[in-house]
Amino acid sequence: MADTINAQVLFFARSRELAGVSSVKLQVPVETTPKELLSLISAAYPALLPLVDSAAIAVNEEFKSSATALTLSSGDVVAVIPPISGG
Amino acid sequence: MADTINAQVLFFARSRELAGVSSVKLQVPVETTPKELLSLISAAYPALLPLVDSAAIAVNEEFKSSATALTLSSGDVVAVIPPISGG
Amino acid sequence: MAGIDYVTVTSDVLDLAALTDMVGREDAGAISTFIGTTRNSFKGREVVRLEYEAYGTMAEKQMKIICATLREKFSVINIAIAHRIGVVPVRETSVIIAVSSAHRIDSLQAVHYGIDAVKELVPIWKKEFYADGSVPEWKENCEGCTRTLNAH
Amino acid sequence: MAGIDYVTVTSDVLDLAALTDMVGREDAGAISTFIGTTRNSFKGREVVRLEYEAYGTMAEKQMKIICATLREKFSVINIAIAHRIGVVPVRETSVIIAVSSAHRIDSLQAVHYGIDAVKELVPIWKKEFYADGSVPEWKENCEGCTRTLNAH
Repeated sequence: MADTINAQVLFFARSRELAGVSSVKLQVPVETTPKELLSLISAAYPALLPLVDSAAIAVNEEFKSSATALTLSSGDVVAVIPPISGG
Repeated sequence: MADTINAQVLFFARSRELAGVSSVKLQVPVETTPKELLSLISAAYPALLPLVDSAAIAVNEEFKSSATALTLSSGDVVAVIPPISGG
Repeated sequence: MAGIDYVTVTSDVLDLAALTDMVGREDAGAISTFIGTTRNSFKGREVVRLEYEAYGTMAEKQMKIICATLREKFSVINIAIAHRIGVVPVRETSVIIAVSSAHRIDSLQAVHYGIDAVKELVPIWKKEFYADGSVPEWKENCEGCTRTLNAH
Repeated sequence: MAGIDYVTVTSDVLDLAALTDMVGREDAGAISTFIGTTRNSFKGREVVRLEYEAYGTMAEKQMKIICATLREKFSVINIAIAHRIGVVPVRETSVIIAVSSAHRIDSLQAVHYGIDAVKELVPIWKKEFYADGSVPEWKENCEGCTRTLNAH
């Protein structure tokens, strides 16, 4: 099996409400993509399924494009970012 | 001679400084144009000559285009408006 | 609901917070403002202050015309246009335009259009005073321009 | 002279006068601001309040990126971007952008660009609460849009 790390995953706004938590630790692959991360996270939290197509992923406070190849490290923070509505 | 009226003429900013007064009464033609008014006013106040080409005329607080045919009445207020610089 | 068109030419210090509050309204999601201030230089010369003079009654009329034009062109709620006269020291405010709208693009565009219109159409003049003691100068918003003023 | 890039995400009431004064500078002739406020309705439904939530640290980082972009695109002096979180009642201010420049067009364009960028790039969310008691809703700045977010 490919290597995995224990990443901190943050949820905000609607994703926080659907997940029922603000933050969790999840085993995630070291080599992955935002799309894959969303699939994996929503497998762990099925209530998040309605957000899978509209949410973005940020890693260490940077937006990552859906198909970007990511290499994650221990201590990385992954955030599930629902569509924004500030301003 | 064409009819004339005694109009109140107002000066502002540079025109006031050059004329040395804020307001005068001048005999002006009833039928005239802003261009003609500026010539006539600068004949009465030669120090205004440097402004003849750049000043505008307002009649009763409305800008009038240079060649507009004007019909003036007793009590009308003519203003010599130097190039503006508000804002 | 009819909106406010507030215009003033005044020797008082201008109050941005008051004008912004004035144009706010329950159905406004956006307020945009423009604030003109006295700069400390003009083309390399140090400016110590500006002095403004107005044809006050005509200036306020022209401002009302600008408000009407803004309402023709943009979907705005309330409008305030305030211009100060007399001495305006460096960093102080000479003009404020504030506009509210339901959505941002309208107030943003209206304020931009509005300050351009003020600089073109409102009979107010500024005289610049310099640190080097040279003769103070009456400025022109449109130096070297083909005059379009009278087309209005 | 290096300019100020002030950014903040805060639960405090936003102070327009303070932010405007902060971006003022002796060499600035223009300050433009945008103020987003809570409207009392959205698509026909009466709104009683908004509640904002932020990914605060990332939001401030994104605001700093926006400041850098504004400096690349426009000739600006100082920039302030402030966003409020928590409850924002009707008529109160949720966001302020203030920008100063030597000449007006730069601050006018920078503020317009800036608020658009905030709405596109800054991870802040608002939930709308309605007078009719229906379920409060998380809004989207870009409902039905093709997502461009991740291109940044």
